[in-house]
Amino acid sequence: MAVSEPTAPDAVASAAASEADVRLDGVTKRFGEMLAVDDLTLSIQRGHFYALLGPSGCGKTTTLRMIGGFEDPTGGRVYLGGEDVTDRPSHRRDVNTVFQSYALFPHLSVERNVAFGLERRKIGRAEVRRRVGEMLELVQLGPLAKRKPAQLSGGQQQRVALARALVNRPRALLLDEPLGALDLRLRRQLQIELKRIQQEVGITFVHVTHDQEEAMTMADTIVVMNRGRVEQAGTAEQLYELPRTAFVASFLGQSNLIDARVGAADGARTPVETHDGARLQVPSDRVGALAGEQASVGVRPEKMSLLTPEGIAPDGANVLRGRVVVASFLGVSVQYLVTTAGGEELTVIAQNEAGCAPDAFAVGREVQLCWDPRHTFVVARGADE
Amino acid sequence: MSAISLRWRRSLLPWWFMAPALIWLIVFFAVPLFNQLNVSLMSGNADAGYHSTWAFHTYWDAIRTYHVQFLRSLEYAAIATVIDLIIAFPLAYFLAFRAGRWRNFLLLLVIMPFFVSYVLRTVAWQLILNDNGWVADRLRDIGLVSQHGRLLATSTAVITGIAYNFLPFMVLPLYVSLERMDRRLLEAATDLYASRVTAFRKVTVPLAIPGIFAGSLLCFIPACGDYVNAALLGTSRQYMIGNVVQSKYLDVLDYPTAAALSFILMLLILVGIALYGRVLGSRNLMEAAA
Amino acid sequence: MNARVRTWMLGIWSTAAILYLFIPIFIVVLFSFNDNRGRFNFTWNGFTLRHWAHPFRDPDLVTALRNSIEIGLLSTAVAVTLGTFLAMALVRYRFRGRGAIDLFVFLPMATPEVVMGAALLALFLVFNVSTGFVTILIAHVMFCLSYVVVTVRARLEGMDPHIEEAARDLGAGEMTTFWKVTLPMIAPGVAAAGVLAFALSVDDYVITSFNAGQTQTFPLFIFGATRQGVPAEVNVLATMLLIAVLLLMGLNVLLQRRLSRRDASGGGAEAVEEEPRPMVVTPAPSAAG
Amino acid sequence: MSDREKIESALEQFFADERLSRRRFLGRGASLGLMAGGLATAISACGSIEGVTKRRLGALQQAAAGVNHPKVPIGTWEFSNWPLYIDKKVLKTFNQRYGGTVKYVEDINDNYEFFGKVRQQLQDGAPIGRDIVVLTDYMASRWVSSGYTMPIDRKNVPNGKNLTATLRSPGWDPKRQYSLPWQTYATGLAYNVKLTGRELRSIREFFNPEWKGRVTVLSDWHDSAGLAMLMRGIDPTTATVDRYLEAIDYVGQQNSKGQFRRFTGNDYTTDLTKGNVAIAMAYSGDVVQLQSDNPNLRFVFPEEGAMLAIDNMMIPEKAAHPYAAEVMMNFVYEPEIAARICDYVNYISPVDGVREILLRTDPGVGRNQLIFPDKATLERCHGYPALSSGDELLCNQAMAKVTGA
Repeated sequence: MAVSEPTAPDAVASAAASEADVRLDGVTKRFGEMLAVDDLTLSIQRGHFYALLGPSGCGKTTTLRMIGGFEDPTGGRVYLGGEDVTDRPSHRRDVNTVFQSYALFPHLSVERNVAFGLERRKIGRAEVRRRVGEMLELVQLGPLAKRKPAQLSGGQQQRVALARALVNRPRALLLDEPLGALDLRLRRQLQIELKRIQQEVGITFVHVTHDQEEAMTMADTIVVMNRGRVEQAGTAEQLYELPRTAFVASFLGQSNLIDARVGAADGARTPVETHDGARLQVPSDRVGALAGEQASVGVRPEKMSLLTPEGIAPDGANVLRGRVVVASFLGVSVQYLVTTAGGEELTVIAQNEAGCAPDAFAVGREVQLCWDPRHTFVVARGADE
Repeated sequence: MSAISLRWRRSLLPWWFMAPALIWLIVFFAVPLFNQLNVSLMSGNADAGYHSTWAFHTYWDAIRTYHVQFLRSLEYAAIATVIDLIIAFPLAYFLAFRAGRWRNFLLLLVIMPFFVSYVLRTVAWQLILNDNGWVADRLRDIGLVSQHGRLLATSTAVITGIAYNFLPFMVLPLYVSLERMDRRLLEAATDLYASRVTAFRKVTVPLAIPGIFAGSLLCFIPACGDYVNAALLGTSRQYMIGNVVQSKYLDVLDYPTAAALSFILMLLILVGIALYGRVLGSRNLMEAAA
Repeated sequence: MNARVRTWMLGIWSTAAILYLFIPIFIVVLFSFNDNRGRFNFTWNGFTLRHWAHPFRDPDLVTALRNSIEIGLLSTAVAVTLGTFLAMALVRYRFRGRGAIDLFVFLPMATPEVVMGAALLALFLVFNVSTGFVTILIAHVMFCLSYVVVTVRARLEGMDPHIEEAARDLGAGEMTTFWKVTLPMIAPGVAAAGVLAFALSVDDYVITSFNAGQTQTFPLFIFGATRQGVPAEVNVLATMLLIAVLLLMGLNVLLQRRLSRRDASGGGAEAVEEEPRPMVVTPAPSAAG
Repeated sequence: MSDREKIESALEQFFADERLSRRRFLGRGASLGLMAGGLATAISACGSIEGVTKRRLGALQQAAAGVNHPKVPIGTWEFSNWPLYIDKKVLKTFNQRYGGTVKYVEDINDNYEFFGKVRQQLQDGAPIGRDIVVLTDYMASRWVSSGYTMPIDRKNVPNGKNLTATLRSPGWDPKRQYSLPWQTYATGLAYNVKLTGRELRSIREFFNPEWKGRVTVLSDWHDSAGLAMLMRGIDPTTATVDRYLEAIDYVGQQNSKGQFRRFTGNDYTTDLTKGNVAIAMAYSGDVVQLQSDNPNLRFVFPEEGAMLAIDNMMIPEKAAHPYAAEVMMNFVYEPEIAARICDYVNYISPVDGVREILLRTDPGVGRNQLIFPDKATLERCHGYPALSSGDELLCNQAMAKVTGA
């Protein structure tokens, strides 16, 4: 894993240091009383696409702004390419930002917006023109070079902002929700385009977003942040299949969480007893420090299947009993809301195999829920939300 | 270079920006004004000189003697401000959204009166409002002025003059705040306006509140201290606190009272601004003002 | 239809408002053509161009006008420079004492002029500064500053702070950012502040009268002349001043238009022209950090 | 009046030891300047008040007796006057005839404001940079009695003999050793005969209920209270402050009855010309001009008498070019020159012989009764009083109360 964990920062961080393009070391930011970023350690590998994902106010934008040099950390250090840049102002850091509002210079043409950074670096005029031209081609804005930003559509503005940043060949490109202002269709399109460009230029991208789908579409590594801390970092797959916290479990996709007590490991499986007495199994390697603790067990809705009360669950499967409250036909799938004996409402998504919601699972029916223990995860209880 | 020193340097940055203007204001405004504060606490008379005696009673006396003029100043300034707001809002709206390429030119026209000295302007008003003039006659015709009534040398004339003098101060900030408003939002608001007046009230006006606030202040504050209009378009029954200060300073040489009156006026204005700001719901006064 | 009527009403109202502003100006201009018989010039006695034949006949009147214009231009330049930087600091930075400075900058507007003028004179006398051109200049900068700050501020606050960050992000230092980005963007606000400051300076009587020494300005001259009856030449000069300002403004507009056209056609010049704001609806900041 | 008692006792104490007091006064003056916002506080102690003035007047006269300003080249020197108060060609003539350059500055807009501007220098005994200033009686007397002016070497002003007889001996400068009149103008009764329907003659008309609300009076009490006193047969030139205060009080009573439309400065002219008022307390020189706009206007020197305001030329203390100033004074007292000035200004010239010249060169002006009132009329004109600065202030205060400021 390329991203260090809050639990064991030093080991991972130092291991990754040689590779890290951007590194934050114990960075904290306070705004008055408010703690925006709390002792954050993070290292970002060269050439990767990172997404900082989290809800509003989780500190992701602040983190980005500290990398960009727009905020001074209250504590901790920021490294770019191994160099400590904590005290270096933004214009002397070789990272560039694409702002949420694009922040294009309204008084300058597209061309001169893009040339702005190069001109600051005293690069020859011809060279500037060449690189600007290339970059405008890359973002497919060549014909609009003479226009003013106000004469462009939102998507075009976004591309200008991107070109303006990329043309400087920064060590890393920081993107602050650059797609937030666009409509859904355009957003999808630009997500793919961004990914394409990133692969083409091979620069490290750090992308801030609150949209999990966007993060999952584009990022190699997603860093989920909450309340100024990193909850978990990893690939989309890792985060989805093995959320480590209740927050990640519920922020990334849907998940069903049930309060339970974790028992003692018994080989590959560890028994878990839910608060209403049902017994479930989880893979022991996922229990970690939670052994013997009160915790929550979770399972993704599409991993569960429904059985009639009489049905026989596969051997070794986890089974819960409940009653169907809602059954919604969604086309590709049927989504059920099932109340368990313990009172939790669990969501189950079943493939639409029958062509309709089966009568056996109609509203009011008693059902069994079963799933493979491999898909069960354990997270600390009651965390957030 | 250590982190601390750099951070220190960066925190000094705004002060570097402000230093020249602040020093100017401190040396040429605050220091002299502080002297005036001292003066306001002196007692004595113009002949024997004034001596610092911490004579706070001057303030009390000034309020007791001149509360009428204080109230009148606030009243006239407030009425003029409201009139200006009513005149200026549509004008600023027009300038911001409908004036097109004429905008800058029209904005200049708004400031134009300042380029004609106030003496000439006020004499012009005396001519326009005079008892036998066209304006007064028409107003008599439609019954707004009684048959033997007059315009000049009345509160109406003074308020008209004040409203006139400070109208540009209302138009400019209103224009600025409207101009930076999102056009589409505003067009939506005007669309709704066609069907429902409340939409205008609930969308456009709230969005223009910073401008309304700034405009009102720029208009109200100097209007409170104005004396020219009352002196030239009014009678002694219209004199405002500015006239009193002027007279205390220049004719009566009663500097402590003049200074005290000024500070009371400033205090009243500041309190007024605070209340007004609260009414308009802006937490930071000056933030909203700009 | 309804919308059309509304636009009409708006236009009519605005025209009326501007006319209201121009009524006295109209009178002043009109009376520059008055064939007045006595020394007083407020009864219309027929049209004449004779006052326009020798508008500069009285050298003292001309000196006064020239002083006013010089002081106006200089104090505007200084006040706009200082005030713009002050406004920048107030808008761009959070620092201790910001609120207090905000209030402090507002105070000169709330102070009766006579107190300000006399207080300033006392200062000059104490330090043995002889009053004259320079002291008028100092006083004018002082009272124009507040107005400049308020006006420029309004413009700055309407500006996306990220734009300056973007400039810095692209390698521009504080100064470059200011010259290349901030200033062009707030130019309309700065220009408005300049015009306002100039107008205030050219029109000031009270504060000037205290700090003028032997220097005479246009308002001082006119005020003193009321004793003898303000001569029609004053109206002529005032009218000329108006025309000059209008011409300058027109020239400026033309220049800007040409610049922006050149820029649009790829000349690469930086047009300091007011731009319509980007038509982007940014959602409520979702990641405030 | 306890205020006055206080002032007087303060002054008594002050002058108990003049030598010591002088020092104390200077020290106090300086610190006052520092504190008191730089205006005219420091008429201070020297002010007043009959007894003191007389004592100082003697000293002043004595000091003036020995004055001797030797002839020197004129050089560049400075003359401060009110705007539009001279035909500028006269200055050219002066420069041509005497050499040197007169820097003629029109920087006096208001007596009080002008004094406020230069008070500190005067009080500190520093030069104010001007060689002649022109101020109205009440301010002029304050300057003279405060020692802010330099005696005029009358040997250099032989034309001074042309000063008209009635102006030769004001109370505050009985021998015209410190001042010479520049122009004079009378305050009297102006009315619009079309509105009054009849000719008026008396000061009483200002207070006649028939014209209620259609009268303006001057906010300067020297004029308004002065006329009120004349109406009652009191000579305003020699009247005591108490009489003035009574008269101001009377004006106030009339005002509260609504008799006056408003108190005015110079701006009564619009109201009068436009017919907003029937009667105005007005300056003679103005009405000459206003009549050409509105032929119905009349100005009379009321039968009870009129006030005569005098603008005086004076040489400020420490002036650098007193000789040049005296040459100028002599120059403008030449009837030919005075006639040119009078022809331009249309005020009442203080110089004898002007009328004769103007009858020849500009008969319209020469025959004008308002510019050249006959001898009987002039005798009805009364100068401003020579009150102490303290008394002046008391009256200012009382008048401010009446006018509502």
